[in-house]
Amino acid sequence: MDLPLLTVIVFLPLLGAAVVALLGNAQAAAGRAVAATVAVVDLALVAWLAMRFDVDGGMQFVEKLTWVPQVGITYHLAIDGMSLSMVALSALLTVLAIVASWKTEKNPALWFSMLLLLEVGMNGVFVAMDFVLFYVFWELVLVPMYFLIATWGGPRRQYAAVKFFLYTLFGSVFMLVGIIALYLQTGTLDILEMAGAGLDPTFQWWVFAAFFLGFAVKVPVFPLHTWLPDAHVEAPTAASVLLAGVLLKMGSYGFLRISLPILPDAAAEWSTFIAALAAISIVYGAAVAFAQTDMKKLVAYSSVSHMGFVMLGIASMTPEGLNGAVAVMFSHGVVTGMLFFLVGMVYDRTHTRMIAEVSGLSAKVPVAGGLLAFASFASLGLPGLSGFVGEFLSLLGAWASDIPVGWVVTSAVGVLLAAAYMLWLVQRVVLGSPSEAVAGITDLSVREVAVLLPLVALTLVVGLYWDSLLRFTDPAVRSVLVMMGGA
Amino acid sequence: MSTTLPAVAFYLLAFAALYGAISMMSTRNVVHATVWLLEVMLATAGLYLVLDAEFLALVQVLVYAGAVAVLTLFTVMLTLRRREDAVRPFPTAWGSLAIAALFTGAMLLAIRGFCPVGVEMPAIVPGIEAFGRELFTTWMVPFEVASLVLLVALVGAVWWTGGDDR
Amino acid sequence: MSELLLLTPELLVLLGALVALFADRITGHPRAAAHIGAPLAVIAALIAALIGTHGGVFAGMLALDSLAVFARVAIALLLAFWLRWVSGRGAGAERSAEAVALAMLSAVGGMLMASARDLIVLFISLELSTMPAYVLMGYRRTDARGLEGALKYFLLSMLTSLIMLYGLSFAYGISGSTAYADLGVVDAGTLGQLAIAFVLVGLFAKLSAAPFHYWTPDAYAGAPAGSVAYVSTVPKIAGVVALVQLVAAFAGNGGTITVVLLAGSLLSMLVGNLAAYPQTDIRRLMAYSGVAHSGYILLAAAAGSAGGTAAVFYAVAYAVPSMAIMLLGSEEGTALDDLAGLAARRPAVAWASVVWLLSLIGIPPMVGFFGKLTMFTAALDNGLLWIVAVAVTMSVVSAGYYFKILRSVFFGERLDAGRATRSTAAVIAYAALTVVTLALGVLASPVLEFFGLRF
Amino acid sequence: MSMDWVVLIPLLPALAFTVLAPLSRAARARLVPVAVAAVLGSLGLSIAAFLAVWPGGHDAVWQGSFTIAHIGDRAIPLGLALEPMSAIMLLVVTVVGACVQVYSLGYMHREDRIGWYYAVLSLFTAAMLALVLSDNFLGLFMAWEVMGLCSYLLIGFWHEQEAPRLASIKAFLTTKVGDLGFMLALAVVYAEVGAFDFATVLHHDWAAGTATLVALLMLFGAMGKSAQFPLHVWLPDAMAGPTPASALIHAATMVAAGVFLVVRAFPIFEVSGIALTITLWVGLLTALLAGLLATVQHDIKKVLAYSTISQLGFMFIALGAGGSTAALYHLVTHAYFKSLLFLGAGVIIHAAHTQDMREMGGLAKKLPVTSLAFASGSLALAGIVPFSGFWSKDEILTVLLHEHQYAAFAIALLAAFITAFYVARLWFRVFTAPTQQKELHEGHRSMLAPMVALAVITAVIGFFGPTLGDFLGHEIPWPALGTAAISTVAALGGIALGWYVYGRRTSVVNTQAIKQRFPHAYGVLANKYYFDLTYGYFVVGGYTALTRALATFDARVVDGVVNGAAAAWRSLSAAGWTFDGRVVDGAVNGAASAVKAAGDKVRTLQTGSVRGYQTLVAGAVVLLVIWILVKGA
Amino acid sequence: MTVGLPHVLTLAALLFGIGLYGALSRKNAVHVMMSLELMANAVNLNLVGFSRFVTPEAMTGQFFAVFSMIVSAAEIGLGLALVIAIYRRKRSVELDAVQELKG
Repeated sequence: MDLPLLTVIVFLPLLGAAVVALLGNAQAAAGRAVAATVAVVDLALVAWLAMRFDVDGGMQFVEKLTWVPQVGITYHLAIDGMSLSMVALSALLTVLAIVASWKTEKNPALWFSMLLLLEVGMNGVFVAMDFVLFYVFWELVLVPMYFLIATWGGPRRQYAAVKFFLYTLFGSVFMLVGIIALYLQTGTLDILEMAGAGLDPTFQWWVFAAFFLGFAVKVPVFPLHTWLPDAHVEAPTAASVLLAGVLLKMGSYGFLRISLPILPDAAAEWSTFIAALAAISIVYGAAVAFAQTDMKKLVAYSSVSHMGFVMLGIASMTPEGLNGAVAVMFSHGVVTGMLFFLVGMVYDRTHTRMIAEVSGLSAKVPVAGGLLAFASFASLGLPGLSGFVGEFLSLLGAWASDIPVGWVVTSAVGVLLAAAYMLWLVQRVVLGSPSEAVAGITDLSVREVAVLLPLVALTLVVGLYWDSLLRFTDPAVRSVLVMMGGA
Repeated sequence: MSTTLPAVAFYLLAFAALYGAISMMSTRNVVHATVWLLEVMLATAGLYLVLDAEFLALVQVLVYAGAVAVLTLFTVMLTLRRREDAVRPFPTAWGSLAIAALFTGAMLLAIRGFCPVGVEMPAIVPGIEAFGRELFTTWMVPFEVASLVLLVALVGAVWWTGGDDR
Repeated sequence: MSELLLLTPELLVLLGALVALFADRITGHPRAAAHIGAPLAVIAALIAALIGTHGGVFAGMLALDSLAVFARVAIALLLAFWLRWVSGRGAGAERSAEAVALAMLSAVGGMLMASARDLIVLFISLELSTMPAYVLMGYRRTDARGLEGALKYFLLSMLTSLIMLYGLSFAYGISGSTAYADLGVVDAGTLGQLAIAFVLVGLFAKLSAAPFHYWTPDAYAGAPAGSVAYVSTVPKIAGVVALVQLVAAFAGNGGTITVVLLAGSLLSMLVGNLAAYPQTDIRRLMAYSGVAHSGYILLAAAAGSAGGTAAVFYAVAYAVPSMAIMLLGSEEGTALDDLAGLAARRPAVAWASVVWLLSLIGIPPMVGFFGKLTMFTAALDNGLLWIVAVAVTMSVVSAGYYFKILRSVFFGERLDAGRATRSTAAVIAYAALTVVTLALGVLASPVLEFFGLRF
Repeated sequence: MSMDWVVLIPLLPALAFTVLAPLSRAARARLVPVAVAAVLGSLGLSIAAFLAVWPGGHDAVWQGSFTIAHIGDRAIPLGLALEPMSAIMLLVVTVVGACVQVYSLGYMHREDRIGWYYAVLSLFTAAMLALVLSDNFLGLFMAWEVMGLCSYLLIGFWHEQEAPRLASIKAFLTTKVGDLGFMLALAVVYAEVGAFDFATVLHHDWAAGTATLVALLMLFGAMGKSAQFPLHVWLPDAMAGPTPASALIHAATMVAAGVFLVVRAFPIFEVSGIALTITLWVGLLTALLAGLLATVQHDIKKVLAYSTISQLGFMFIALGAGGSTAALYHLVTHAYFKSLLFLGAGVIIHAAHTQDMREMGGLAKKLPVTSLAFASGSLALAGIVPFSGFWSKDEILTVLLHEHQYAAFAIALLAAFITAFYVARLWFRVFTAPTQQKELHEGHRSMLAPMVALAVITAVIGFFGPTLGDFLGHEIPWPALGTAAISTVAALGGIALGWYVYGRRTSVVNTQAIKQRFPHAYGVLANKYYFDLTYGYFVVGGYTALTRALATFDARVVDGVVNGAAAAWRSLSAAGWTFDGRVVDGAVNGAASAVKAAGDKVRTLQTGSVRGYQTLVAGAVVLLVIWILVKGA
Repeated sequence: MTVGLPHVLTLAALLFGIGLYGALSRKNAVHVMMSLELMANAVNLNLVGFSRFVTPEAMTGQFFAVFSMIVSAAEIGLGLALVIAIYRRKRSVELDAVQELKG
């Protein structure tokens, strides 16, 4: 490996962030350009990596250096299909977020540098193969997100931002305890070395509990989800997109990368519990989403519901289930990103997110309305669009696994409920005759369409040809299962 | 040479010290209290002699009886606005008394458990000159540091008692 | 007298202190003392680093083990930063010569205390490092509140140090020696355990660990923030080293020590973090946060030798950012609202403060995280699971009140223009402290390597 | 020669959709011909395909598949296969589809969103064709769902109005309920077999229990799609959509998909007897009740809708009785004549500007072509020789007899009788009843042509039953004279009664009159048609009461359950929302405020009094001392 | 009758206790300091006693006592200066008078 590609991909945005920050608001335009360039280059690098990626090659582009040998911390980056799909997602969404927020007036230098800083953390989490490094990136994400929400957020931004920070911190400190416990038990901090270490089940159970707190808050799983709606509603559009699109995935990724391979026995013990929580999250999220009067809140709660399918797939611990989980993670990133963008774009025009005040989009602004409808159908899991792939596979896996049928059926009902709240939204917002809030507005600009088109394309490609995604994730998933087998 | 402390002297001085301490706590007059403290100090000096620590006795008389007690007395006088301030009611603080009593009782128990009455008293100890030699060789470091402590006290005292200039 | 050369750093600082007393008068420059002292302190730090470790000297009264060296360097450097900051004070501020001299004397005491191997040296250097602190606390001699704080500090600290001294006397009596090396036997009897307990009480009070912390909030709240910046950090490092070495020396069956340490740790974490939450004055808030951090330190100290190292490292990890924050408070005003709008006025400093606060919360890659990591590792290694659980939960709580500062800095609405204090020296100090905060976290390895610290 | 061109059959309309969908409204409207061309193209190809399959048999003549996913060591292929059954279905879909699209040119030409209409229609056609060609359950399911989407879009085509909006969402969700069953069925199949293609799944040796589970789940799905009792409630409302769309989707093809699914999965049903019995009774119930309901509707489209439900019920009866071929046969014939009827209804509605039959009448003279075509359709529906419906329905009855399902036979016969009755009711009311309106115009040529075509097919297709049977590799006999006679009698009886009640010139006995006069004994007596009256009273009155009750039942209970479910769900979710805010989040914020409170508590120790502090310190020391002493002792 | 180490320690303990009582109960700052001095005195007695009985040759305790005396002398000096400074501002050395800082 001549060029440390992963390091570049992870830390290039950091450089960009520094430059943008130094340019300051005086040369905001220049900073903006720099930000966009850096993000695009980063995305290009990811694409290049994906081209050179060998789907059956397992962990690749490995970079391993000693960092703090005194406590066995290494600088260990590597990437497999699972990570790649997530890194691609974060790189893409960052580009789109920057383009979408092109016209930010309030303190643009800070805004764009924070977005790039966020990308550092997001990319890093998915390629870090050393526990401490993982934790570093994990926490690194909190800071820019805090500022994104607290500076550009809605009226209750302070509350939401701090709540988000503390909530996640609460989870992650217990994760830290788990990490330390593992370190003391195995003498290594290397995630890959630790996999399949065959630890004592009771010990595993406790460590799993610690990690569960950390990851479940991030996902979020039912009763730990209440930070999400606040954060989403207050956050600016781009932040919401990245929050839902990537940050939530960090939790489920943690389960896939750490909890399952390293703590297989505990995972097996916990699976029913997780499945139960997943089913509850699905139905509960859908139920609460249905009651929302604020589009953004609705989408936020739909995230709770969708991430439930991720957890269901994970709990199944079958190839189908895990692939399904990753697929939902990816597709939810794309589709929910689309939804948040659209809600934001509608809000920019109508200055309201109240469903009651917005209607008849398709009549007044067919492009926006149409895309919103499209995104909604993708979100409710229509076959042929990406949403269906993951949810379907998760259900297949769940049924094939020894998860109690009741929970599987409950989850399946979630599909119906998703259709309910999504159509109910389309019904009120897209269809019908224009409300006065909608009366005067213009349709999407070219820039905005350009933001949405890649997502639309991804939704279709993944939905129509599952392997376009699964060919990357499946080998990774299989290796996870092998590790769980203790081999 | 005796295998034990001179009992009579010890008990007399001990009685003196305790009596002084108690009266210091029970007197109604701050100035008197200071005098009682001085008395305790002197009794202790005597005890040092009984314990064959002549140098210590000397230091005790010089430093405490001399410096400290006088300084304290001086301060008391300085901070009394009226003669009557010297005389003030001293209600016994039962809470403090209880705590102190508990503490002392516990300590006495522990001491009782620590060493039996009547240990053989070791042979006579080296005299002042040996003490001096040691002080300036073995204990040089703490000695120097001690002088620094005094320096600090000096600087601090000067600063606090100094004028309000900026 | 080659042994005396080993004390060059102390002597340099001492020299600085003596010079400081007269520097202003001679040069006529109001900040001459600080200007002279800062470079001296830096040189002292360098020399201390170069000297490195060394066996027992002065009849085994001192010994320079890796912890001592680390502490010496840290103390000297922090002193230097502080002096640098002082040298930038406007002419309007109070006279600083005495403050500088006292601080440097206290530093000398701290450095000696870190390397002490004899109870007598320990006791006296402890006093040397503490007594200047009284004066610094009450340095505004016209300000009744400051003096009140100083008095409280003085009386409580004297009470506790007498109890400690009482304990030391028994320790000596039982072991028949004042050398650390001979203290192993003390832990045997009840009286010995009492002695140990008393010694710990004294040290707890120095570290302002609960339940002997009562002086801290009042003293800090009354004192000038600049003094707090020094007093709340530098003496603490020395105190921790002394604590760690004493614990190691006393560790017979260890039962009593561990229990006392853990009890203090638990109380401190709870009291500190909970009481800091409602505070609105930064000095008071940081006072309580100091109590909380002492709690973490005690937790580490209770966790064997690895824990000892972790404790010292953590003490430094705590000292660096909190000194920075107090200095900032002294510049900008100590009420939370005084910091409002700092991000607009001085963005660079504002972002530096983010680094400091995150480090105190324990967010990577700042040094605070590394400190917590090593500390929790040691603690868990000794099976202290539940108290670690409390510790991490409390660190989340702590984030709550640190964010109050952050929030005021970035999102507070400033009513007046804010104090127009812009001193480059201060900026340099902030920069230095920020760099250390980051570097110790990211580049911990070479540092540990250099000082030979093992976890 | 390679037959990969079969792929084009579903692909052409799909392409038409992809061309139209992204365009602006105006551009779409201009490109409508593309859609028509596409469907005609696939019609041509379908004919070619049919000929290629000829003379039929069991096995596929062409098969093609691509692997959509690799999971673990399994590959999930999606494939198309051309074999007799799909060939037949291809013809049905493309023919009806083509007719409808041509017809729509005239019917929808005033709509400014006609382009969108055609786009969705094309997408639907593509999906339906993919469904019939699919050689595996997964592909079938995906096409199935896409059709659901199209149905949703077309029902809600006029979304500016409230009714279509609600109808569309209701349709989507109600069918989705069924789809859940289908989806779970897939999960079970996958868990059991590990594959989705028919070959593997159907030849897998099923345990009776699993088979029953799968079969019932699939049946549930089919009931949703084919609007079987009690999931039928969406179909009548779905009539809010454009009539040609109803003809294609809600009469001919999509609603038949459920039946098609069961036919595909029939081997599994056969393994589990229970599933078959349940299917049978679902069919019977639906056929009977829906038929009765059709007799009290005044909206012409609603009558046809209920009749569709009822006819689908017949198909389920056939399936339940084990006659999958009969079911398919009826599916085919019904597709043609029912779409014909809908298209006719469309013309009528256009002409009469109303859907209420009570405002129509005497259209026979005004709309000659339509009335003829409609007649052929009606006769087919009523089951009169030689029109197609007769043969297929007769086939079903034969199967029932053959299987000794006499009760079922009786009910089916009754249903047939009722069918004939409401057909007659419809016909007489619309075409021969006294004229109500003056200015009426026959439909445009582009609308009539397709109807004529369908009418012809309806008229003649019946004679090809046995051929069809051979083609499918099963045997469809000419109807036995007995059953034929019985069914014909039933049908004629129904028509006769219909004529008696609605058809006679001096139509005194109509439900309206009964209802009004019944309380007034005098009037009753005064009426000279005493017989008629009492007859009318007993028969018609009882009958009206029954149907009314049924109607109420359907509207209040069955439909009420659906709408009630929606309402309940709304309130439930609202409750959940409050719960989320109050309890779940409350716990979190509670923790925060608890910390604050604790903080203030702790602060109270900080009294500021030195002596207080000293006492606390000393107290702590004393406790420590005492603890150590106690521990030491 | 033998008088030995225990007697000395007991005496010291008693003096220490009395001093503690004073330190806790007195309202006058100077008085409190005097009590603290008493405690210091007791500790010194302890040290000298130990020195006499445990390490008569090394006299370690005596040295310890010397340093402790120096220290407490310094402390008392500093303390009294502080008291005077406070007296200047508040015209009182009553501890209950200095109670502004709390919470």
